[in-house]
Amino acid sequence: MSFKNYKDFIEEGDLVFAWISRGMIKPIHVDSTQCLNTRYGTFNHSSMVGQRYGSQIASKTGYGFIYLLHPTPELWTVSLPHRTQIVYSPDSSYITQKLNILPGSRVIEAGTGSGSFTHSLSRTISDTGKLFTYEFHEVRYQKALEEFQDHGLKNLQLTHRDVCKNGFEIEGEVINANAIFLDLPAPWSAIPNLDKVINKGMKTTICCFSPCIEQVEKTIHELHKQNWTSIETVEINHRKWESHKNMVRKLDDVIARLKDIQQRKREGVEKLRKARDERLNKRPAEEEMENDDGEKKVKTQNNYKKDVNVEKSQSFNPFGKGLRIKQGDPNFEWKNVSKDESEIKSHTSFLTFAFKLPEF
Amino acid sequence: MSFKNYKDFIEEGDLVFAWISRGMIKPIHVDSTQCLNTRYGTFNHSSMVGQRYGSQIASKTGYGFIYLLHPTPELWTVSLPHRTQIVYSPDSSYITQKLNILPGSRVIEAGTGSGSFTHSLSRTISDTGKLFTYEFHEVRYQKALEEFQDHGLKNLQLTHRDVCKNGFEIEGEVINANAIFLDLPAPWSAIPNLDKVINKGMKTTICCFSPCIEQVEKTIHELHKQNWTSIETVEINHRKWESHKNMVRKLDDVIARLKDIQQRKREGVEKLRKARDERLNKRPAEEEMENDDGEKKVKTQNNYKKDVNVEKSQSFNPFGKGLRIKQGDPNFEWKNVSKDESEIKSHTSFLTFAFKLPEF
Amino acid sequence: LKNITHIKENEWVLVRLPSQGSKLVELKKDRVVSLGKFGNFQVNQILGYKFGQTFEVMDNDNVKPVDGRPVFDEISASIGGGGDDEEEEEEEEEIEVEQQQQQQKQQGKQQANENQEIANQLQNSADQTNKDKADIIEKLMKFSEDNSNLVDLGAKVQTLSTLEIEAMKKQSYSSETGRKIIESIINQHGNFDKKTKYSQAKYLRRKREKYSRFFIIEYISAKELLNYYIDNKDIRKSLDLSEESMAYILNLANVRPGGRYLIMDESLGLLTYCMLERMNGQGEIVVVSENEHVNLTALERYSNYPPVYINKMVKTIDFLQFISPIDDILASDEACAFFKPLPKDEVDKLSKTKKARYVKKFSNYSDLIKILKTCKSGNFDGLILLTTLYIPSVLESLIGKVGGSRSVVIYSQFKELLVETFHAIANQNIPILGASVYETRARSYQAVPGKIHPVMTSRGGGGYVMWGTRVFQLEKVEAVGKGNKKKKQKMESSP
Amino acid sequence: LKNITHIKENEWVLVRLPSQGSKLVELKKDRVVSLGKFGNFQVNQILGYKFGQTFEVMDNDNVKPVDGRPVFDEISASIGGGGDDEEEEEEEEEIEVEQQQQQQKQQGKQQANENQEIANQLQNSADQTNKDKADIIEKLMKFSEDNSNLVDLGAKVQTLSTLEIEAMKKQSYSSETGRKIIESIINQHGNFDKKTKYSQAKYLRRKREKYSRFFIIEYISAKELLNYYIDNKDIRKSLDLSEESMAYILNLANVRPGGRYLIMDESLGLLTYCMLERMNGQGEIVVVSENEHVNLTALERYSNYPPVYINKMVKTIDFLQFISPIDDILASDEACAFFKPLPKDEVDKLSKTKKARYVKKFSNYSDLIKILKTCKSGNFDGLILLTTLYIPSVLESLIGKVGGSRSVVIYSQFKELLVETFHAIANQNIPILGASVYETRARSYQAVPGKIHPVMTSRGGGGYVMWGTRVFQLEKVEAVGKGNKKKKQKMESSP
Repeated sequence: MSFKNYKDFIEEGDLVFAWISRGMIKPIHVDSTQCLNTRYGTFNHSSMVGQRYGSQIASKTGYGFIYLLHPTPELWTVSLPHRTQIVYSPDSSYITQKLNILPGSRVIEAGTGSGSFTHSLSRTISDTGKLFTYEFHEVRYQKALEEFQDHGLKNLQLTHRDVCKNGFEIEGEVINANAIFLDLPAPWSAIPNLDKVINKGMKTTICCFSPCIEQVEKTIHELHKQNWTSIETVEINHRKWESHKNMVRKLDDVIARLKDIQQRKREGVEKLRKARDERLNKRPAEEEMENDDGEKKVKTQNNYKKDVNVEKSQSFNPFGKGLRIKQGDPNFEWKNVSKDESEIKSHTSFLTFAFKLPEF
Repeated sequence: MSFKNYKDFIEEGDLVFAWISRGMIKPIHVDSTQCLNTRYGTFNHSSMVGQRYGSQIASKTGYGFIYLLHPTPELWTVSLPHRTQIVYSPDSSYITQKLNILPGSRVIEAGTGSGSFTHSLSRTISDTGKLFTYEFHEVRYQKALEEFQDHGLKNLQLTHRDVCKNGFEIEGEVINANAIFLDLPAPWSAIPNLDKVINKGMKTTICCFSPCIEQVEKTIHELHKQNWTSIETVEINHRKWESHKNMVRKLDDVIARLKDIQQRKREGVEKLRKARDERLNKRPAEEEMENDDGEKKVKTQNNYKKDVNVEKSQSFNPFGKGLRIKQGDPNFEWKNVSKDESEIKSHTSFLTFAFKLPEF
Repeated sequence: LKNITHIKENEWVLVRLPSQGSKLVELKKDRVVSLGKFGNFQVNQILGYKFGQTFEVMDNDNVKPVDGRPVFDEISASIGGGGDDEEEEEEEEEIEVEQQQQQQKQQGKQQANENQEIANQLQNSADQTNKDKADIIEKLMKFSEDNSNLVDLGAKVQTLSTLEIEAMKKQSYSSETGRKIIESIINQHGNFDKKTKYSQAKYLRRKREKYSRFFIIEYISAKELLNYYIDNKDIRKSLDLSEESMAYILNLANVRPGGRYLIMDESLGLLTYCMLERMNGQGEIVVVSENEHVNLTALERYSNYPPVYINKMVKTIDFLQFISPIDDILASDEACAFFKPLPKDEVDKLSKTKKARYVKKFSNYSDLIKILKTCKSGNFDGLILLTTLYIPSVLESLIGKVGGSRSVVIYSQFKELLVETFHAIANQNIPILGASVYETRARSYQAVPGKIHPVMTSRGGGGYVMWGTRVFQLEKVEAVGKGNKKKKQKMESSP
Repeated sequence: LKNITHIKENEWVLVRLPSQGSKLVELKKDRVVSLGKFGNFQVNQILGYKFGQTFEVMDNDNVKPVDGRPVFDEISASIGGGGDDEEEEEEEEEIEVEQQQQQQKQQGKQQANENQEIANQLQNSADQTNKDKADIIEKLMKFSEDNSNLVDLGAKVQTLSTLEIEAMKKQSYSSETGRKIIESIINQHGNFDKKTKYSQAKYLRRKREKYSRFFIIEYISAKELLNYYIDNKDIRKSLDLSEESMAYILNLANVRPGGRYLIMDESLGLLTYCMLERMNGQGEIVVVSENEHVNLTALERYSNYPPVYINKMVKTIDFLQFISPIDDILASDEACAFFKPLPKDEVDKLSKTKKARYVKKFSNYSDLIKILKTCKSGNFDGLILLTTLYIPSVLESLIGKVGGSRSVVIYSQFKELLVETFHAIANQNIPILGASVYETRARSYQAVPGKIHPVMTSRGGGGYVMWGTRVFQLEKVEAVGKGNKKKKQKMESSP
């Protein structure tokens, strides 16, 4: 199926990831009777059939565009609605590496959660490996069951089970796991059940995924009690950066602009003075009055300011103040900069790793 | 004294920070009979007198240079030998801000430790404030006592005391603290002693500084028990970046270089062929032999390589391979980049903040 | 400087709300202040209490001061207290709630509109029967004891109970409304997540925070104002400056009473306010700006410092004035261009109105001359740049006015611009020693014993700080011969 | 692919030492391997055991396999076990030790030399009396029950006891040496930090790690080799690439069996090795390089993959070959320039030597043609760049060979270079969608219950990863008119 090998052209029934915008990817099954509605317009599924994966297509009206992407576990993780229990790629990739999960690995995952890590593990262990994944939450189990079938993940077995109470054994299966991932509220209560299902002929590795430090503490105690060694705890700090351009605003231009403003003001003041002198010559008494009258004075100032405003449009404007400038506008100088997200995922979970030596 | 106000010229007896190199600042007392020995040469103290603070001076031989800096709490922290208990500026500045420590503040600090934070606090609370600092470790207490006198920190009172056992009260003093900083192994055992020395007429703030999460847990419990509110725990993540230049090595040059190598090789091969043809014409039998003789063949190849090596010096070398290029050498193109330290301080302590409301 | 222990009229204060939000309010006597859904209060009733006081909103805009620690906090602490016995409980719930919240946040206005629509429907339709209520309860019941049957309905449940609460609010506006609402929530959700005690407590805390009618009055210190701006205003306007970066800047720049600082402040005056607090009325701040008028809105509007105090401590000047010879400025500046100081006897001869006018002009004129002289003489005790201008060009212009061995502290939203500045310092031989770039970020933890972890999401950004020292380089270094030139280059490149 | 459960001769293995260091060793039969101060072992005695086995060094280079978990770990765990009862103990000690260590590290060679000098003095002077020992003990006693009297003597104490230990080592080299040394340390320091149980344990663990004579044999997986290089080699040679960045790259690039990947690998082949493990013998990797010969030292030397296997999976090609038309290459390439394929009957006529020569040349020739055809046909399943070349220029040249919707993953030591790449993608219309820059760092904790905290210092660097997707942009987009052009620009700028 579509997750397993890349194909080049989209066919009816394929799972396609519609890339609508940054951070918005929508998985769809191509069904020529359907259409996809997005804020960028409507796209007929029929227009997707025969397209290359990776193609940009136009909406029915021709005004909006989306890209048609091939499913991968990583895009799947990004596209997941913010359901519970998503293990994101920075964590899942590191866990895979540290547990030395490779094609042929036999892996235990509990719980399945959103199934995001399941997809990634299924890819990495490949046809020669096997993944045993357990979920005790009925609804999540059903949802995952559907999804895995739908996505053609065949190298795994999903079990509806509370592994803390009922262990990992599966009738008619020798699990023989060499890598274990526990994403459970109380991993310490599942750890004692592992001895019956791990491969005792080789080094077995484990990772427990817990958000709170107190869980880590209990987990370490239990791992040690159960003879796991080389216990290590880490957390993954992850940041995402977007690239931007920042306008270079040099002092020379600042000073030129200030001079320009001065000049304009001086001209404005000259005008005012002339006007005043004219008035003074005509009505000296009124002028005196005006000085005692706060309100009138303000009015004069306002008039003056208005003059300046009128002239603003022709003034020296080196940085495009008040105009809408597009980042990177070639009329200005720019520096490349980067910016992290306005809201960052500052914590996912602590990862506690250990291994068990082969039997002597 | 020197820590308190900036002065412009160095005088006999002044405390001067000799900036020897990045990360190496040596505090010295100017004494014209002395000299300072560094890896950049020897500097007579007498040559420092009368210099402006901030001056670069040359060594006796004129080959090495140092800068003469004015003491500040921040430079003092940087210059401290890696003694125990240094609260570095990223932490101390944040604590000062969160505790709202300002000129006039009355502050408790326990323990004094290396005295690095003490310097910073003394500066911020200024002459109108007062700092009560406690150290239970005899040697550290003596050292700090000397240092504070030496540095002219007069707005503080250092006490040799185990505040957990014996509290904070000082005879003849109304402490009336409105900000408290506890850097103790067991802050929870000192917290109950605070009620007697805080200012009950205003909001009082506290920060407990503990490296381990379990200490944080106990501290939170005790703070809550003692009626402190708005408990918050944070840690300060700090990174330092140095600027570098990275050479721009474009593909065009790569290809031109490969072509150049090809060209030279072809010429080399041509030469070899000519040589072979000559030999073939003269000694066809020997040639056959040579082909069966691995060692001779290798020798030929070596000779050939030698030729190439000889020519290397004249070859097209767009990136200065094999040469010692200084970062920023104007013969090459560079991009500005930054790099963090090779070893980073990944943790100092957790900071737990809370406040106590004024009495009703 | 001033008494900041008690609540006084005509000052701006910060009102901390149960939602963990806050509001800036000016305490005009005899007025009534509205806190939106949390009710109103009469200003006169809170005057004279100490800052940090908690009040409860009663009927008719009356308030009652509350003893002890703030009520919002009590709840959070009660969760903390129970943390230890909850070993067996499920963690998942918590994460679900947090993620739902995140999602809701992202959906933003869209959902708010939907909620409003539903609320309108409910209010408009008179034939709203009890059948709807039954539906709600039934849905809530699905959150039964075993959360392995838990359906992802969180958002819906919240929406529905919100409607009910709105209805309750309409029913009675007694001083006990908040408390009643919360009790009602507890009763109604009695069966909800029996096993997930922690989630329950957390959920209730949120509800309680939302519907309780308590508030706290805080003094608007620079720190509080900074945080208010970060939480409530467009942070791009204060250059994305975080509290931790601000704190770091203030210490690195050695800000203290009596210091004379040259700064650029594009944080709406937040930097200047923080510095003023640390200077306690001694010393001065010269703010250079690209515009004729520096925008120090935050300071001027909310700090409660009287204008005369600010004018004494803070001098503003534009770059043209800063770089021009004094005479040029006096000849061209608006305030002085048409002003000539008169001998005393001539001043005495002026009419009353003309004299007043003269005195004012003279005051402006001498202020300007004072600022200009201050700038020209230089020897500032520190340079702090918080600007969007191209930093190397600014540095070149200002560094000469900084005293020897004083700190140079430069903030930027972007590390790249500070790296650029570093190279400019090296290439253009700007006399700044040891300039490095620092990033400092506070990471918050959920401080609930038994449930301690770093918070799941937090604000990005916060900026970068470059710190160096103004020095005087030896001129003769250049001319010591080949061997030394090498050394000299090494030294040049090391800062 | 291969049996990696048991230790076999002629393979490279990783020897993990009690010092937490490690060593790469080739297991040549009948040889003796030296582990420096930890002793020697005979290769034959460890063959056939499972990977992960702990051995203890006995007399005469003999080893004894040890049952159960590694001895080093037992110690760390024992500390953990006692963690809960230590509520009242002092934390300071620990920090002191850590900071002293740091200091020692920084003082580096200097101190090492000093120590050596002291050691020499001690060894050379025959009249070394017991008075010195008494001095030592007296100094140690200063670390008495109450650490409020603790003098900052840590480094000195360590120095002195090291000398004693050296002496003990000289005395006996029995299999029990390590154990005896440690016991002796315990006895001697019996009075040392009575109250600081934790520090004591930590100190002893260090000593025990240092003097115990155990080791573990591990299979050199790509992961282990990467970490070995990070810990022991000049990380600049592998572009500062951390384990977490590598892991992230492998997943983002969707590396799996059967995939065809186009890469640049300037990590000495560490990337290629990691990829080969994930591909399990299916698929291919084309490595493009700026040089005629790609440096894959780490892979070729230590991976235990036979050359024939590597050659089957990994094709190398230089940029000139990559961009030139096939005929040009065949005409110019060293391997083919003078080679013309012959009809079969002509080949048969060749003499034995000439025929062998012909067959070899033909094999090179057809290999090259195969690689060239592979490259020309393109449609690779992923592009991974780990290069110091200017990335935009490389991208422009390679992107056309990447299949639609495949991942493009670019690593750089410097974020600035990836930001530059982003802008090049936008400006030069390189067909890559949604390129963002990511930083991922693993932060280690001291995993000792009761004493949990992030480690105080850790390695900086580790690099940045850019991830995007190769797409096909609509050509006609440009020509839809003004209103649409605006939209189009928006879309262009959004990736």
